[in-house]
Amino acid sequence: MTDWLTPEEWQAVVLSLRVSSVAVLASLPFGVLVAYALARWRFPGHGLLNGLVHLPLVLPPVVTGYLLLLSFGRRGTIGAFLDQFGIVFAFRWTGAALACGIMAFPLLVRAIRLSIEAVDPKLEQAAATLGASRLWVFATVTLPLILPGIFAGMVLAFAKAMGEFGATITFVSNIPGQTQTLPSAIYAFLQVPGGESSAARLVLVAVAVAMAALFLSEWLARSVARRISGA
Amino acid sequence: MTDWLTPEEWQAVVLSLRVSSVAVLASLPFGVLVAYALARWRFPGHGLLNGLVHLPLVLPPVVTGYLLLLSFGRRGTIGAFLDQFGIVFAFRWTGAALACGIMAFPLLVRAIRLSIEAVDPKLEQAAATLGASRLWVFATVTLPLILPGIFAGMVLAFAKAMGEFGATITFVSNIPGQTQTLPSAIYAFLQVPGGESSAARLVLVAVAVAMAALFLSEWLARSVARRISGA
Amino acid sequence: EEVVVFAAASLKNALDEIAADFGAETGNEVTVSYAGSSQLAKQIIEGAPADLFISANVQWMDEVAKAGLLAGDARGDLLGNTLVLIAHGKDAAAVEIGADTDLTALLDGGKLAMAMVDSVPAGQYGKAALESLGLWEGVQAEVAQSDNVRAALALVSTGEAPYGIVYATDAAADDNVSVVGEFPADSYPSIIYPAALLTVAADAADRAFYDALSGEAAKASFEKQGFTVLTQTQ
Amino acid sequence: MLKLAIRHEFPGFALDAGFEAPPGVTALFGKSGSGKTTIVNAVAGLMRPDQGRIEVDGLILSDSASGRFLPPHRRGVGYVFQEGRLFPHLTVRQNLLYGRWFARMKDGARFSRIVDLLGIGDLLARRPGALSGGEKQRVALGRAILSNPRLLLMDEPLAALDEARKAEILPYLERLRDETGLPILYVSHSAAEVARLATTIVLIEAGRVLAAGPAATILSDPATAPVLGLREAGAILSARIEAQEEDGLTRLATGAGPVWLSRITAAEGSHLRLRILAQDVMLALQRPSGISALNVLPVTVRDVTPGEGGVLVRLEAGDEVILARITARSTAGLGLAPGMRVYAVLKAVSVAPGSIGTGGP
Amino acid sequence: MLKLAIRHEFPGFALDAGFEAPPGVTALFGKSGSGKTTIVNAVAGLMRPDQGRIEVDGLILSDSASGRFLPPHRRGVGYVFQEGRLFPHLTVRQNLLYGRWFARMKDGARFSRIVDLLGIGDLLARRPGALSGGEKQRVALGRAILSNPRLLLMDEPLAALDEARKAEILPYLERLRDETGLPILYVSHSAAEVARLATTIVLIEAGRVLAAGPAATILSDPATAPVLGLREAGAILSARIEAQEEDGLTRLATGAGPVWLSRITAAEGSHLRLRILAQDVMLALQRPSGISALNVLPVTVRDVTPGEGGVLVRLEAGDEVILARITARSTAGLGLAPGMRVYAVLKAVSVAPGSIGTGGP
Ligand SMILES: Nc1ncnc2c1ncn2[C@@H]1O[C@H](COP(=O)(O)OP(=O)(O)OP(=O)(O)O)[C@@H](O)[C@H]1O
Ligand SMILES: Nc1ncnc2c1ncn2[C@@H]1O[C@H](COP(=O)(O)OP(=O)(O)OP(=O)(O)O)[C@@H](O)[C@H]1O
Ligand SMILES: [Mg+2]
Ligand SMILES: [Mg+2]
Repeated sequence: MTDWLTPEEWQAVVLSLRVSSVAVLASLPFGVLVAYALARWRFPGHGLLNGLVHLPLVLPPVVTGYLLLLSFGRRGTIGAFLDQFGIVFAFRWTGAALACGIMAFPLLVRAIRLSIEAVDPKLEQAAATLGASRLWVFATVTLPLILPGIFAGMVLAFAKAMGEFGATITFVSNIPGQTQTLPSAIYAFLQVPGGESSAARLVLVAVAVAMAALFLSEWLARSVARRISGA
Repeated sequence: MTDWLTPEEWQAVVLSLRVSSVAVLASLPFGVLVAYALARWRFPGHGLLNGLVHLPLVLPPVVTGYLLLLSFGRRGTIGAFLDQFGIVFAFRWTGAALACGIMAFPLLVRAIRLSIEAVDPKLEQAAATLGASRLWVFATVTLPLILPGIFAGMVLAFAKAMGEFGATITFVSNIPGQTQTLPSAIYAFLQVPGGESSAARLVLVAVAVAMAALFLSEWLARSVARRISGA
Repeated sequence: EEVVVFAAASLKNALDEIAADFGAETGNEVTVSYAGSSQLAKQIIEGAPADLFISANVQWMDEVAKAGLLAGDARGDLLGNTLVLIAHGKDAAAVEIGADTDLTALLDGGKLAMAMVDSVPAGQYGKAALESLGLWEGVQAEVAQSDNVRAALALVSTGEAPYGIVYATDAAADDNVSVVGEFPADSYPSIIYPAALLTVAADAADRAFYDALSGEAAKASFEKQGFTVLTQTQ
Repeated sequence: MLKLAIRHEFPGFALDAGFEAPPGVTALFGKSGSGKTTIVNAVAGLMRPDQGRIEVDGLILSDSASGRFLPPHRRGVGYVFQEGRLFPHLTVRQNLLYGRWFARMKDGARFSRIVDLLGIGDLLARRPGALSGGEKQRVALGRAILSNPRLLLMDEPLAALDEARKAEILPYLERLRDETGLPILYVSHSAAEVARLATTIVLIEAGRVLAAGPAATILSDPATAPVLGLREAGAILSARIEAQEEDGLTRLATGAGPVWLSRITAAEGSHLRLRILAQDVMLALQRPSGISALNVLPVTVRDVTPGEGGVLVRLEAGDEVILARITARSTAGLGLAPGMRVYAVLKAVSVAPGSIGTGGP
Repeated sequence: MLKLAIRHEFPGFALDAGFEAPPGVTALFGKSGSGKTTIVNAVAGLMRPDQGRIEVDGLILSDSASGRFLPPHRRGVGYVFQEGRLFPHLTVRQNLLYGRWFARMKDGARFSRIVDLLGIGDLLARRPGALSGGEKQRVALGRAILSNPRLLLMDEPLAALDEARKAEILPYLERLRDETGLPILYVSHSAAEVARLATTIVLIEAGRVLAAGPAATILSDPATAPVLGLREAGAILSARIEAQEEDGLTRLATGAGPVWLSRITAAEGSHLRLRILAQDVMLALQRPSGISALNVLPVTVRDVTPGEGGVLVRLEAGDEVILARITARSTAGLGLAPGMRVYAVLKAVSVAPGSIGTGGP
């Protein structure tokens, strides 16, 4: 394997894995919160929040990347603010993770939201009568029941993050070892005549990683579902 | 509005709408079928099908586009075959729809699949005891119950299709009036000095269209959900 | 008659103008599909219905030629471009570009924005220039590579990167950047936009447009965007 | 005629049951967790038993030997589930009519009759989500009946209903049984319901058939009485209404002699099944007088079976058998022994409407 | 002490109910769809009534006037739902212990006692999905009881259970009522269950309270008898076990004189509530002899209430009241009139275990 990929490509693989995992894990709590809010609460900004969440899906990735640059870049309003606390996204792998996280967010939220909507509120009521506060009800009833949806959302988001390219490269560009993810490396190969076979190699790696994640999530979801169905 | 957009841009808007709608509507039956198969059937190729469905998510869009070009292009194996029957995707708006449909397919399938998994098989059994065959059970029980999930999948897919760019431009190029969708037009503007404001205008149009679709789907899903909850 | 042109995306402003003029003059309709040169070349090879191809570099035109898709006689180097060093801000101090320019000190911990140095033409040219000046080794680690030259420009324009290397054509139009130096013409291979008629081009209108590209009106349009118009096409 | 012989293993529970159910109502009676629902599911085709064969009127529904397994939708069973299972997206009316789309024969007139009977006329336009427990159960009942099945499966269909509603529905089920000849497999915990409706009773315990046979036999058998519950032990008499008398009583002719009961709303001449609970029967050595009980039947003691909770005395009354449950002290006090001639005393109000069924055994 | 007065409108159904429930079991009794579950939901806080006030032992649970509404998890109610609502992802054991996490006091010893009582020891490691109907209901019952609530709400908790299991659980509920003083709101369609458990009975009809009061009063009131079902009309006697006699009988001292019943498993000296169903009581002008019935009580006729299905005769027996239901013909035949001295005859086996409750009213 190490022979098959150059050290730089190998670096890109590792970085992509890191970026995608961090993107998914870091956005998960927000994803669950937003999904819960959208599924269960009615509040004035409901439609707006919903629209915002879907935005990265509609916008061409370049535009999302550019908007990220404007807001989270060093000179961007949010970026400058976070800079004070030593949080920097620009040209860091963290920025790649941010871009991937945002691009994957609609997928994460929608999967979780669908699962939440499928949970019978009567079970949550039953938990409440047994003394569980809203938070406890969520932790002990809702959350375990939506695990399959969470896994589904995570794998969608992970796959999306593994493939995300436009927003990432626009936001944090492509610095080998720091922000060069698999898709940028693949893109680079496709830009030169005869680069197809090298690109194909990297594509295979990306696909293999994503499929492994997919099978893991299917397996987890199925084992949870089996438990719930009571067999 | 017609003043605000040039005729060519206006064309791109209309084309994008057409491409996205066709992509969503044409892929819907397949989406439902595949989602049902993945949710309810156990068969040898289950994992493979599942992986295949997720592929467009993992692959950088350019790669998907290139693969489409290789297979559905005029010289591609499938393309050449379909050409005999007068079905041509290459460099037509239908090709853009194909690309968008494929890119959006994982989102469509996952949303529908999650909904199907949430349907209580006991209700389907009840329908069977009343004489409904599998197909009838699906049409009269499963399908109405998963409508919210179908709407969710459709809006995700539509939003994705409205924003899809990499695969489309790689597969069918960016020919005004034929294959130039909104995102491709936005891309072209961003490639030259001074194109930003035009790009921004088009981005707003894309966002507005997608948001309208989003609100429509939310409204539909909610009215279905309200009916089901029995109030 | 319809003329379908596949052109590198960076030509949009100039070509749109030329196409409109041509259409008004001859009544023929010119449709231009703008995308990356690599995408367009691959599409042509896969049978795209393009009559003309204008590439942003020679390599991809060569690929099309190799596939035997050029109408034998009509290929020429249409345009040239130059590489410049840009800096964030309207009135950045000029930089003398030569073998002893201390880029690292200039960057002061910031990044040098370029297009992808191994695959995207503007990046390839930039890397060649830096190499021939002996600056590449020192600055290599500080280079932020974008997928296209416009994205590199955006990094400098937003101030994310203090300096960048882009085409003169791109630098000219952006108010937030200033051109602080030009790379010596001999430090990088000449930047060439070749144009060619393709085999599928059948009708007279296609050739007429091909010819018009090297006409006076076109020349003005190209130069307005900062391109150098090269020796005439045959 | 339903013939069934199946085996199935769940982890921790083994079912091994076989019985034949002649036309009429076959009641499955047994403790919670004894396997009743599992049997019904097997008949409906919702569960494929590991082994065995199920046959209805010669049609093989499932046979592990030949591998035949008719899918549920081709079995034509109407199933009233233990837990409702109404379609949440359809209105009550649509739920009720669901089976009609697929029914072998449509029968429009019945719809409004059944809706009236079940008292769900006001609910037709509503969706099931917010119905009360009993309302749901009534809709489920209607849905199954309206699907025109060839076999009706009812898993505790009346458990959530009040006595008044039950009292309205039971006669309808009896008519269904008698007029249409529809075989019904009926699960219930209520011995009274079972006794009233059942033609055949199958007692299930821990997945096995403990006893099966005609209702009259099982109910009056001192051996099976403890399983059904001692309070439900009793005999079934065939009776014919002879006269509706003026002071609110009905005179019946039975094999044991004339019997007066509180008014039964049925035409003179109609045939009934009376269930006389053993605990409602008092024995006397001489014909008592000056008492409120109206029915005093001369009987002969057939046998005396002591057991827990009292002594069951089987009595011959004409050509019928009556069961009496009395205390050991009274048995001794009266010196009861087989062959002795005594009087059975029965209050006219003792026989509950729930214990009077139409049709012969 | 639960005080409740609420109004709520659903489309097509209006609830307007108020009653006070002293400690003990308060039974809500009424037809399907009369609003029982709605009331219980309001007490649990799962439904916010349009108007009204609910108070338990001085704690205001909900008050529309002040806008106060205690959320469900802070009410400390244990709710046995009409439809189970077990957590599908938790094992039976985890379901049972769920409330314990939040309980005010933990009480480890009770767990195994309740598991044994409910017969769910074998199910502890299973998940609820594939449990039988009755098994689910038993787990739900255990879950609510084990949450150590300050108020227990039970919506038809025993509907899916067989008589044998009921007979085991009812005494436990009685002990719960008597030993812990836990107030219980109990919905049931079974008048027998209600009569046995209830301290207070609230009759609901179409969203309104028809009658409410102490169980003994409501049950022996000829006016409310038709609502409860004529067959369930009867009087409640306080009794004390005097002796467990050798031949399987128990001698009880009551205000009406000594009464012998089939063996009651309780210690000598313990206090019981006996429900004597009106239909089980026979009247005689002279003390009968040579009969199997063991209990013959001298009584005085207080009043005679003719109605549908017979005549209700209220009898004074010592300082207690007994109700008898006989036919109009017998009433005339015996010439019954207030003040007349007659004999009430009661079989020892007539009083079912289900009708004997512990603890005096
Ligand atoms: N899929 C399953 N896996 C394991 N055990 C099962 C399964 N299905 C049913 N059982 C067990 O089989 C036994 C019989 O279940 P069944 O539902 O037939 O009982 P039942 O007689 O209908 O009881 P009830 O009167 O309580 O409804 C129960 O103990 C139940 O827990
Ligand atoms: N959300 C609602 N919307 C409309 N009607 C409702 C709603 N909830 C309950 N109802 C109606 O209110 C009435 C009372 O319902 P409730 O569940 O309290 O009845 P119940 O007395 O518990 O009946 P059962 O014995 O059948 O369970 C029913 O007719 C029911 O259909
Ligand atoms: Mg069952
Ligand atoms: Mg209810």
